[in-house]
Amino acid sequence: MTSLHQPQPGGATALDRVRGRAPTIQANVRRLAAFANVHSCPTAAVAFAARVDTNKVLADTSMEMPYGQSPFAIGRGVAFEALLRRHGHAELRRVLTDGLGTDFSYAAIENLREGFQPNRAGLTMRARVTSSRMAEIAEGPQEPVVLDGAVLRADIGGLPGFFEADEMAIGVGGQIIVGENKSWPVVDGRPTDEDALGAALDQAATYVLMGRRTLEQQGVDSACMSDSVVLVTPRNTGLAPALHRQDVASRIRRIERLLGAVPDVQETAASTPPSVTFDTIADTTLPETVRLDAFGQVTDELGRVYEPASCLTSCGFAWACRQRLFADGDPALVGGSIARALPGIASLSRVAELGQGAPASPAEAPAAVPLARANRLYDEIAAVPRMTQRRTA
Amino acid sequence: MSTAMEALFAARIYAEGQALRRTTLRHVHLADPPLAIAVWRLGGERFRAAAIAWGPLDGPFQLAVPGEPRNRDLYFAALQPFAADLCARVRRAAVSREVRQRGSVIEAVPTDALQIVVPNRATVSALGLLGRYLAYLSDRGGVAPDPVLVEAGRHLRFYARNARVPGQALLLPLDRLVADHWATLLSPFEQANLAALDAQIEPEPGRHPFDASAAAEVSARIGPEPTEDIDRVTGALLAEFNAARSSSTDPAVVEPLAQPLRSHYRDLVEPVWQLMQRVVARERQLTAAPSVSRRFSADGEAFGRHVDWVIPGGYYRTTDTPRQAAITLRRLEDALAHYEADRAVEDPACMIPYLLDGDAIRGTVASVAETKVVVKVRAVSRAVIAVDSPDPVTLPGGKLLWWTATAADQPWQVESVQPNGTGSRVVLMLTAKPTAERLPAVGNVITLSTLCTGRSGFWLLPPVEPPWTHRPDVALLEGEPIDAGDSEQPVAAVDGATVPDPGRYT
Amino acid sequence: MDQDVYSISMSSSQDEVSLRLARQVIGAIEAGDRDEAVRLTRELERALTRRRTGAPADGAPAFAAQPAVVPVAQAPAPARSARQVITGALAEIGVACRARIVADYAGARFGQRVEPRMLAALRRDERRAWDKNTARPTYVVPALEGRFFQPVRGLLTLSDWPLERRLLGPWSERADHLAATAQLARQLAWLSERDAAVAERLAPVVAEMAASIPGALDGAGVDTARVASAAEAELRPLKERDEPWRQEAAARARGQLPADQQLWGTSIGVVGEGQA
Amino acid sequence: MSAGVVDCGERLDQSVVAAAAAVEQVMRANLLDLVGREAAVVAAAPAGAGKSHFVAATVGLLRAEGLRVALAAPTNDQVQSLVVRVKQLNPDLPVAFVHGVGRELPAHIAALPGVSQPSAADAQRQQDPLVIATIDKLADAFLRNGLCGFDVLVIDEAYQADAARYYTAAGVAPTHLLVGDTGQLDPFSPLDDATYWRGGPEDPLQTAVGVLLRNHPDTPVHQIPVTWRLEPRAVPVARCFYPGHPFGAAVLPGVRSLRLTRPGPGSQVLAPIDAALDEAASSGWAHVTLPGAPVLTADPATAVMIRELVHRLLARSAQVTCENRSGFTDLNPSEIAVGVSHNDQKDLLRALLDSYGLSSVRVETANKLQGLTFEVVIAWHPLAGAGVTDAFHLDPGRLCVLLTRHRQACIVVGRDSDRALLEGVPPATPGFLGWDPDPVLDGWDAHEGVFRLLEPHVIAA
Repeated sequence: MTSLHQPQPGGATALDRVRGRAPTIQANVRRLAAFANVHSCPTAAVAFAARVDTNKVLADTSMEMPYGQSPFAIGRGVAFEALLRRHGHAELRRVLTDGLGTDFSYAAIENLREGFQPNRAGLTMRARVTSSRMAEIAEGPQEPVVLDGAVLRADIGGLPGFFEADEMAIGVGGQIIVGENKSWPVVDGRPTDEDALGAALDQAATYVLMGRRTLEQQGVDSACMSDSVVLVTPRNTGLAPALHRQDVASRIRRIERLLGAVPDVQETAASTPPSVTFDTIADTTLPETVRLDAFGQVTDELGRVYEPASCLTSCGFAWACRQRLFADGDPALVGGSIARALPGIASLSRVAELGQGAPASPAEAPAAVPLARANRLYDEIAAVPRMTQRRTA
Repeated sequence: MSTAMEALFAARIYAEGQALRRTTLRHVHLADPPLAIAVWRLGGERFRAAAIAWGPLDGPFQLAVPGEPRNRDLYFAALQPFAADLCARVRRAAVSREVRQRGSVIEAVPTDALQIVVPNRATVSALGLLGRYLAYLSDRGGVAPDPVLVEAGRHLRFYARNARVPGQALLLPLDRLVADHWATLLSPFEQANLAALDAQIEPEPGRHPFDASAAAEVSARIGPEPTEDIDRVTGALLAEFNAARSSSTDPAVVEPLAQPLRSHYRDLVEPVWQLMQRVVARERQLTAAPSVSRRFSADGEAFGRHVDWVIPGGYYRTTDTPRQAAITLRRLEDALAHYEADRAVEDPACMIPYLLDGDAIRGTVASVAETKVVVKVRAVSRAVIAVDSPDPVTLPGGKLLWWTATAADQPWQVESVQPNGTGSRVVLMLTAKPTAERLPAVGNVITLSTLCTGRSGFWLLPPVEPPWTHRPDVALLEGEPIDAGDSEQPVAAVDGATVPDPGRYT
Repeated sequence: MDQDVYSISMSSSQDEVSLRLARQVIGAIEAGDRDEAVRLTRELERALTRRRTGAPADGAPAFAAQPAVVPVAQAPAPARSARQVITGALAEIGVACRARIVADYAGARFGQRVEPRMLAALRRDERRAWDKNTARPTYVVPALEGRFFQPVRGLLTLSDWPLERRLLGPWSERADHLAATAQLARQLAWLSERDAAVAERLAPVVAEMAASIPGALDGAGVDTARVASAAEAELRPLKERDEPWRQEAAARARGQLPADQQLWGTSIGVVGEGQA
Repeated sequence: MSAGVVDCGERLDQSVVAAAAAVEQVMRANLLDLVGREAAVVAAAPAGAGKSHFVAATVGLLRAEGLRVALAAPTNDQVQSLVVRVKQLNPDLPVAFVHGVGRELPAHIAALPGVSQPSAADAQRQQDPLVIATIDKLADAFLRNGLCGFDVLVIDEAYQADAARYYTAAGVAPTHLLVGDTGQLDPFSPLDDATYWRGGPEDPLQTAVGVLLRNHPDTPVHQIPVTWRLEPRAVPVARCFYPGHPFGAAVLPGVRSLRLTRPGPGSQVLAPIDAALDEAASSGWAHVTLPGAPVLTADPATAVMIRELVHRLLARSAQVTCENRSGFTDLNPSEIAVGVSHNDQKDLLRALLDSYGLSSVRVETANKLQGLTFEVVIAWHPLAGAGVTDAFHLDPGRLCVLLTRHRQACIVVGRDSDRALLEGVPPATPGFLGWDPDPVLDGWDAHEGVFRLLEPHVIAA
C-alpha cells in the first residue's frame, strides 16, 4: 500500500479519473469552513480532496442549489474595505490605533491587494512579501507594520492553497495580530448573527495557525502570533468601522484538527474505487436522470452522511442527497437527533410499521416500544382534526 | 420534546404522505384580521428595507418602495406612510382599556392590543433592526427626520424585543406558528421556510409533502434577505433608477422612475401575502386553547406599558442594564414554564411527549380512599388513589405530580409503583386536604404530570441602584451620538459572478 | 513648507533658468505680488515651452512637475479631451493620486466631468500610444508597487515624473494623499481669490480629501491654511520614512528594468511554483 | 474528607496541606483587610478542595472578629449542609437559618444546639450575627424584610450562582467572599435564546464571579491548590477540567483503599463486571465499555450494567479505609452514587435499583451531584452510545461533576464507540463578542483527555 502514500503517476491518473471534467476549485478559507461542516461525509471528503467544486457539479439539474450572494451584499463588503483603505488607509490606521493601543499613524502599510495579479503568480509574490515581513518580527521592528491583504501559503491535503488574511498587524508589543474585516454590523455591542461571527473568528483562527506555520518554516518562534485576533466591522447602523478583539485559542485548536482531517489528495484518489468519478454527474450534455443516477451510484459507493443544517448550508450535493435519503426512507432525512431515537431500525417505513405494532426484532425492540406507545397515544387521546380542505390547484 | 414522538411523526408522514397536527387546539392568539408585514431588504443591508408591504391580512397590502433605500431622503420619504399608519394603528389599539388591579398596582390595560404577523423569524429580527435604526435617528445631516419615523421605530423595536417572550402573540412569526402546530418531514433548519412548511401541509393533490416542499424551496422567495437572483434584477433596476434620477430626490421626479422597482417588489410580495393569508386562515380553524386569552391579555399589559411610555416621548436604552437583564431573564423563564405547562395541561396531544418521557402518567382510577397521616405532629386527612396505567411506569417514590384537572392546585405524591399486568399500578397521595373537586372518580381516565400551571408567589424587583459588584470600576466614557456613522453614500452593487467565491447557500 | 515646495520642484528635471523663475514665482506668490507672479509665470511658461519640442499647441500644462506654480486660466479654454483634463489635473496635484480624486479635481478645476469609463479607456489609449511611440510629452502611467514594480492601476502618475515619485512604498499612499491635499488646499486658497466659481467647485473636493486628516477641518467651511498645515504636519514624519524607501526602490528599478517597464511596470510571473 | 482531621497527619501529603493552608491564610488576611470596603476576595477551588470547610472555618473567624456575616449558596441542599459544616467547626456559634415556605431544616439539623430558624424580619430585628440562607431567599429577605447590614457576605458555589441572583443579594454586605469550583456546570437557563446577553456586561447568566471580575478586574483571585476528596490516582483526570490551576491530593497514595472481600469472578456472565470492580478497586478507575452501537439515551443495557455493578460491588462485600478510619469498614450503600446526564436515565436506574432493594444508593443527574461526595461513584458516560456530539453532552462541567465525586473509585460506563465521536472535527460554534471561552471546544478537549487517561482501565463488557 506504500504506493498510496507517494504522489506518482498512478495517483495522478487516479485523481484525473475522480475529477473527470467536473469543475474544480482551489481550497480557500471558505471551502475549508464548508468542508468542516461535512467532513464526516465520505463523498464530501473525496470531492474536497479532489478539489471538485460541489457547487457546480449538479449545474442545470433540478438538484442545483441556489448559491451565491446578493450583489448588494458583496458591494457593501467592497465599500467597507474601500472605506478602511481610502486616503492611504486612514481609517484602518485610526481603528488599529484606537483598538490596539499602538500608534499606527506612521505605520508601514504593505498594500498587497493592488498591483499583484489575481493569479498564482500574484498570490505567490504576495505570500513571499508576507512571510519575509512576518519574519522581521524576530528582529522586533521598531515600528508597527501592517500587511493589507497578507497571503499565507499552506498545504491542504497534499495540495498547496493560498489564504488571504485581511490584515496582519506586525510588531504590536512584539506580537503579530491577525485582523479580519466583515461588513455586517455590530449593533450595540452585539453581532446581528452569532454564527457569522463564529465563522469570522474561525477564519481568523485559520490565519493565526497558518501564520504560525509560516514563521516556523523560517525558524522564527511562532509564539509571537497572538491567540487573540481583531475583527473590524461597521458599528451600529452606519459603516463607521469599529474594532473588536477576541481570544480564539480554542478555535485555533479546532482548525488544527480540521487541517489534520483533510484527506490527502493522492491517497484519496488512489484509494477510491475505480468506478467513482464525478465526470458523468457534471456532464451537462447528458440528461438529468443519467447524471442523478450517476450521483446516486457514486454516493452509494462512497457512502454519505447527511445532517440537514450543516449539509444544506455547506454542500452543493445536499439536495441530491436529501432526495436519495427520501427515496430510501432514511431516518437521517429529518436529522441526527431524531434518528438517534431509532437505533437498529432500517427505514422510516419500518418505523411506521413498528408504530402500528409490527413485531419488533431484538435489534429493534428497545426503540420499538416507545414508538408503538407514541402511536397508540396519538391515535387514542389526540383526536386530532385531519386536514380536510385541499388547495384548489 | 420527545424524540420518540418526533420519530413517529416523521415515519407516519413519510408513510401516509400527510403532515400531522401536533395539537388539538390553537395555542396562540390570532386577531381577525392581524396586521401583516412583509419586508425585503437590499442584500447585506440590515437597516435598509428595499420594500415594505403592510396592511390588515384580510385585504390587499400597501407597498413602500424607496427606490434607493440607501439614500436617506428617499428612504425616509418612502417609509413615512408605513410609519404613520403603524403609529396610528398602535395608538388606536391602545385606546380601549380595562382597569386591572394586581396587588397594590392598578393598571389600565388595552383590551385588544395590535397583533402583527410576519412570514418568519428572520422578519422579526429584520423589523427589530429597522426599529433600532429609526428609533434613535437624530437630525444628523441637518434635517430632523419626521417624528413618526422615530415613533414607529420604537414600536417596531418593542415588538421585536417582546417577541422573545415564550407564548407571546404580539409579533407572530408564522413559520413558528405553523411549526408549533404541525409535524412535518422538515428538519428544524428547513422549517425556517414558510412556503416549504405550507407545501408539506397542503401539497398539490397527489404530491408527497416531501416533493411539494422541495419544489417550494426552489421556487418560493420569502424574504427579508433577498437571494442572488432577486438582487440581480434589483441591481439592474436600481442602476437605471439612480441613473435616471441623477441624484434627484424630488418626489415628482422619483415617483414615476421607481415604478419598475415597485412592480418588481409587488410581484415578490404577492405570493408571500397569499401564503400568509392561507396559513393564518388554516390555523384559525382550530379552537383556541383556554389559556390563549390569558396570554394575550398579558401581551396587552406589555403593549399598554410600552405605549404609555413611548407616546409621551419615553426612550428605551439600546442595551439592558444588569437589572433589566435580570428581570427580563426571570420573566422569560416564568413565561416559558407557564406556556409549556398550559399547553400540555389543556391539550392532550401536547401531553404525549411528557407521557413518553416519563414526566406524566395516564391511566384509569382504580380506587380512591381517604386516610389520616401525621404531618408535623398533627393528624390530617389525605386522599390516596390508585391509577392503573396500561404502560409500565418508572417513577421514583416521592415524586410530585399534578392532576391535569387541578394543575393549578396541590400536587399528588407518588407513594408506590407496582407492576400490573403489562402496565403498572401507581399509588398517589394528595398533598392537601381532600375536597370534591380535588378528587377524581373511580373509573376516570386521568393524567398526572410534573406540570403545574399555578402561579408561583410573586417576586419583588431587584433594587434600582446596582450593587457595586455590578458596576464597573471606571465609568464607561461617553459615546458618540447613537446614530454616528449613519447615512453613508450609496454603494454600487457588485456582480456576484465577478467575485471568485460568493459565499454560502441562500 | 518652502522645503516642500522646493523639494517638489527640485526633483523635477528642469534647467537652472526655469528653476530660478520658479523660485521667483513662489517668492512673488508668498509676497502676495499677484501681477508679478503672473508675469513670471508666463515667462516661465515660455521658457519651458521653448525647451520642449513638439509641445501640443492646445496648451496642455507644460510645467507638469511644478505643482506649486500654476498659470491662471484667464478665459476658460475650449472643451478639452479627457486626456488633457486628466494630465492637467494630475500635473497640478503633482503626486500619485487615485483616479477618482483626479477626476473630481479635474471636474472642479476645468469644469469638465471625467467618467470612470473614460479613465479606463484613457489608460488603454496611453499604452497603445506609447507602443505606437506616438510622440507625446507626457503619458498618464500607473504608479508602480515598489517591490516587484507591478502596475497599480488605481493610482495615476505622469510619465515625466521621476521614478521615485511614481513608486509606492509602505508609506507612500498616505504620504501622497497628504501632499496632494496640502497642494490642493493651497491651490484652492490661490484660486478663491481669482475664480470664485472654480473655488466653489473645488472646496468640497478638498474637504473630502481632508476628511481623514486629524485637525484639518473644524466643521465649518474649508480653512485652506488649516488644511494645508494639518496635512503637512502629518506628512513630515511620514516623509522621513517614505522618501529614503522610494529612492532606494527607484535605484533598484533603474538598475533592473528596461525603460518601458520603468513607465508601465512589470508583469512578471513566478517560476518554479508547482501547479496543482 | 475534612481538613479538620489532625490525627492522621502521617497519612497526608504535608507539603500539599501546608501549601493549601498558606493560601487559606492569605485569603483570610486579604479578606480581613478589606472588611468595611466595597471589595471582594475570590477563592477558586478544584473539586473537593474542602471549600465548605474553608467557608465554615472562615465564617467562624469572621464571627470571632465580631463581624456580622451572611452565608449563602444557590440550592437548599447546599445551604443545609453548610449549616451542618458551620456547626461542626464552631459548635457554640449561633446560626440563624432563614428559609422559604416549606424549606425548613430537616429535624436532625434543626435539632443542633444554637440553630434557629427565624423569619427574615426577626433575623433583622434581632440582628442575628450569622444568617445562612439560599441566595434567592437572602435576596427576597433583603427586599421584603430589609434583612441587611452585614459586614461580610460569603457565597459558596459562587461559580454556579448567576449574576442575576447575585445582583440583589450583593446588597446585604459591602465586603464579599466568593468561593467556588470552576470546573462544575455553569448557570443554565431553559430559554432557547439564553445566550441573548452573552458577552455583554449585563449578562444575567454569567457567574457571580464572572460579573464581579468583569467590573472589578483587580479583585484578588486565589487558587486553592489541594483536593481533599480526590486521592492521588484521581487527580490527573480531575486536572483535565482545571487548566491553569495546579493542585494536588491532600491524602498520600495508598492511604485510601477499596477492597472486595469476596473474590471474583463469579459466573461467566459476571466476569466483565468482576473485572471492572477489581480494576476499580486496584487502580481507582474502571471504564466499562459495552459493544459500540447507537442506543437510546435511556439505554436499558447500560442501565442494567450499572445496576449489576452496584449490586455485585455490595455482593462482594466491599470494604473501604481512608485517612479518617482505622482499618477497613464495610462500604455502605449510601456511600455509593450513580451519576447520569438525563432524567429518563435517572428514573430508569432508580426503578432498577429499587427493584433490587438498593434504594439507599443515590442516583442523580450531574447538576444535582454538584458539591456532594461519595466513596464510590458509577458514572453513566454522557456520550455513551450517542450518534452525534452536541453542546449539552460535551459540556466539560457535566463530565467534571461525574468524575470528581468519589473518594475511593469511579467506574465509568459507556460504549466502545464513544471515543470515536471525538476523532472528527468539533462542530462550528457561534461567537459572542467579549466572551472568549467555548464550552463545546473546551469540552471536546476535556473529554479527549479523560478518554486518554482512562485507556489503561478499559474493561470491554
